[in-house]
Amino acid sequence: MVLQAAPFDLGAEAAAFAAGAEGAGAVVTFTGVVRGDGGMTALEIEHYPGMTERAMAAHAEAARERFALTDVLVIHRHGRMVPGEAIMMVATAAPHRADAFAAAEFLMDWLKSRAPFWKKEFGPDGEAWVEAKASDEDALGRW
Amino acid sequence: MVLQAAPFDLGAEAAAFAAGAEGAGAVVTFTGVVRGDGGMTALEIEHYPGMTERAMAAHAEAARERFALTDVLVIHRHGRMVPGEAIMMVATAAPHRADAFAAAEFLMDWLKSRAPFWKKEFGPDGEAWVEAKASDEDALGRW
Amino acid sequence: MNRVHVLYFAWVRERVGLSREVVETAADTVRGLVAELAAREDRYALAFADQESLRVALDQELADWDAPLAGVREVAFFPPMTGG
Amino acid sequence: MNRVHVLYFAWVRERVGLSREVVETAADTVRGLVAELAAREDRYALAFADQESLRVALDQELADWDAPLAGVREVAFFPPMTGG
Repeated sequence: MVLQAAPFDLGAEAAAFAAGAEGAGAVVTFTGVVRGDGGMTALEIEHYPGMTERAMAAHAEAARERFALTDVLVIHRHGRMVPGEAIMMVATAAPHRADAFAAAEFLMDWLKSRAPFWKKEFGPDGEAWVEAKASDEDALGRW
Repeated sequence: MVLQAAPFDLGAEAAAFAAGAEGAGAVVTFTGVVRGDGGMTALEIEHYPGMTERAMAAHAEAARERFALTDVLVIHRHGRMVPGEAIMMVATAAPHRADAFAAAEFLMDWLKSRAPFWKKEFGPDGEAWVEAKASDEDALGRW
Repeated sequence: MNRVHVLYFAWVRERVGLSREVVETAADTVRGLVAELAAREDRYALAFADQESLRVALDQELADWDAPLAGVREVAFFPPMTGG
Repeated sequence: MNRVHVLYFAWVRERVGLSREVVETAADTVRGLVAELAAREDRYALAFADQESLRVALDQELADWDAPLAGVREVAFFPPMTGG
């Protein structure tokens, strides 16, 4: 579980994760990238120091308990970033692909709806906090 | 769509794919790694030159038609490999994560059950062709 | 009276104009604390006007408006999360 | 008579002892071709003994046992795929 302001190297993280995933068979990664929709020029992510780390660690643990995983990684950035930059990444390793996929989706549905992060977008019309989407909350309901 | 005997660099492929996925928002990768279960020492993958490439390209195209993707990549190896080596990789990029995940799973379910590849395992008891699993065929039924 | 650290995030922080403060409260529940804060000044009233859009955490665990404040040291108010 | 290239993969290849061969056939369908091949020698009979476990492709497209051979240039026999 990593929470940092600095950019991370998706390729290096994916390679290191897979290399460490002894006997995994299946490795899934999800990477969220800042989109420049509607002329958005930057994104700021605010977090709750302490709570965010604990919540992330607790959910990585929940994924381990729920799915047959050999390893799990969650990286999330905070602070300012621009379109094209990676915001976050989850990686899961499992003996079987169904577990690796399901655990990655489970972690993402949670990160999108319940993780203590708030996004603000900066664009041609100024700045605005991103509103929570009902679809993200609905996605969590399937678990 | 890449079919090759040589190993590939998961990290470099993932990084290059994500870098090229303009406006994607969501990038999913799946990597299949050779497991050393039951003392298996090597794996040989046979393919049908011509048909395999065409089938892979057709299914990557089917994934593009079925899901809202900005990009898709399928890499599959053939020939001999040992535990710990990556066998194959799919990567999908989409504006929204649901499409990226679903397309990656769709491609994997197809690769496991219908792609023209045959696996032979080498271990302490000699060599044996891997039998198709009903669960892989069942997985395809959900699409 | 109970002394709690109150934290604000995202637009709650911007409306209140503070990241955190120490509050002496007579309230027994989150709902009571919110009523006290909202009664202070317009910026607080504005921040707490739309309670449907607010979430609360007590000592870094999500809670609801009727949760008791007894023994709580840290109360955080924020909009629904939009991480990832 | 029809001239087709017949390809064998995985354990079908190992049992027949060949990767590919050119076959002159009088068969109209895959089923007829399989009957001709199986009648040739024991190694062919063994390769085609368990037809439930065999798949066929005509000109690199999956087909079934009743598919016609007219115009077909390449017939491939193999077990169910186990790729990935």
